[in-house]
Amino acid sequence: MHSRVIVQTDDFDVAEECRVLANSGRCGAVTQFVGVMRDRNEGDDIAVMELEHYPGMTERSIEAIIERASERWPILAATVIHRVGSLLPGAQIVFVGVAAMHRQAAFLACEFIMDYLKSEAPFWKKECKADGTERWVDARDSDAQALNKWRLES
Amino acid sequence: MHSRVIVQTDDFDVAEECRVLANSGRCGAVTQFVGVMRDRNEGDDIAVMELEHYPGMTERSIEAIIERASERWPILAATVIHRVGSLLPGAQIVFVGVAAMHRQAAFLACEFIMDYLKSEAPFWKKECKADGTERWVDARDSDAQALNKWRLES
Amino acid sequence: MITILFFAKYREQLGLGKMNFTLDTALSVGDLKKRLVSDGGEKWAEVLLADNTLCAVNQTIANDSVEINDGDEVAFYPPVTGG
Amino acid sequence: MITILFFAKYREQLGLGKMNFTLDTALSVGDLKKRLVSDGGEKWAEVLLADNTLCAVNQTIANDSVEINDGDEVAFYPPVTGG
Repeated sequence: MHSRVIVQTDDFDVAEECRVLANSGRCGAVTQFVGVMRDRNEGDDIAVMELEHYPGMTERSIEAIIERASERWPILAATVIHRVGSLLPGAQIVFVGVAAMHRQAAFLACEFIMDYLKSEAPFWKKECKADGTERWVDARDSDAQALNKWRLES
Repeated sequence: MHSRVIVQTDDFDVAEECRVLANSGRCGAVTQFVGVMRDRNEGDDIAVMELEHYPGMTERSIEAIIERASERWPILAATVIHRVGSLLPGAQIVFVGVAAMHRQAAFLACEFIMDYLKSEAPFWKKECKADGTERWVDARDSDAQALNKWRLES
Repeated sequence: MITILFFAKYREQLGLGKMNFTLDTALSVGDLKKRLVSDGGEKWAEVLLADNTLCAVNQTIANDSVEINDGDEVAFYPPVTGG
Repeated sequence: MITILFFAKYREQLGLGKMNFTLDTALSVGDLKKRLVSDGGEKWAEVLLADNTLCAVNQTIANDSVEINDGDEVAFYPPVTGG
């Protein structure tokens, strides 16, 4: 199983990432998730989002999540790219891609990695509202609850 | 809900499809599946795959599958591109992309569309083995079984 | 007159992708299969009477009881294997 | 000496992203929090004693009982919100 974990300010090219994953030996299925910055949150227009992370620990925690996914499903490769810095509405924030021989493993591992990334990887978002005020985004209960489906199945 | 269904011989650009989906109003999540041609099947080396379809009915049946997905989950847009004609190992065969406000709907709808496409959309694959012989690919029980998870939940 | 289409393995087995057929009377899908088999013989029976042969009338999946009307497009095909 | 890091809202609340701290004796994470709060006061209590404050020692999540050794990197941060 081959994994790539990257934290960067630059945007990423979904087609290029797909090509790399599809080249994993015997790959028949590539599942990809892209998180996109929305221009509204909790009723407010958001102008800019600032993303902060914990260099080193972020990459380690994502590697550990991929490792757990690969123990549960037969996956060939996984790539996670997460952007940090200033992002505008419509920007790509995060990429999670998984290659597998068959689609079900690719779908489940991709969703698993994304769910745990949301709850464990040390990133924080600050929203700059259109009116100029700033606020740190609060963690959402729905993200904690999303992990339940993986616990019940294990 | 905006849907695009395309059957074509040409390859497709995953990054461009992702951009179109991410531009759906209020989109926060894009989930994408890409089916890739493998160079082995049932123990044989495969040199070329020929994909045939039923023009008209193929597009209609995929539109109907997307419609059913949009009745079950709050999705903003869905794109399905399926290639036909001659494909070589490593080639992209099919693209299923779904945009939604939140990731769970995007994941579920994408997998649902792919599962039903496999069982309902009139496409047929013929493999040309490395030794020159040809065979039509048989439908797989596992694809029929994949639909059970959607029936149980409904 | 109706149009009858055959796809994939069936097209190859019959050596025929498309044919016209004149409806002299109302027919169901099941009736049509019997007529085609009685006209065509063994090779046609193998295709049309196989357990897993699928039929679509005007591009909608149809079972043996579906009525066929003049001008309809009828297709016979094996289980699908796309994706 | 250990390094202590603060992230996101906590970094802003304390006006501090990184500090060094000399270990004169063995300390657990819980002990360290108490020491920092007793040195720093109310503002530090708000950050370090909040129910949902997370701690990592050498980039691994740590609860209050985890022992801190000389040279360790200790981080305090609020619930994560990436993705």
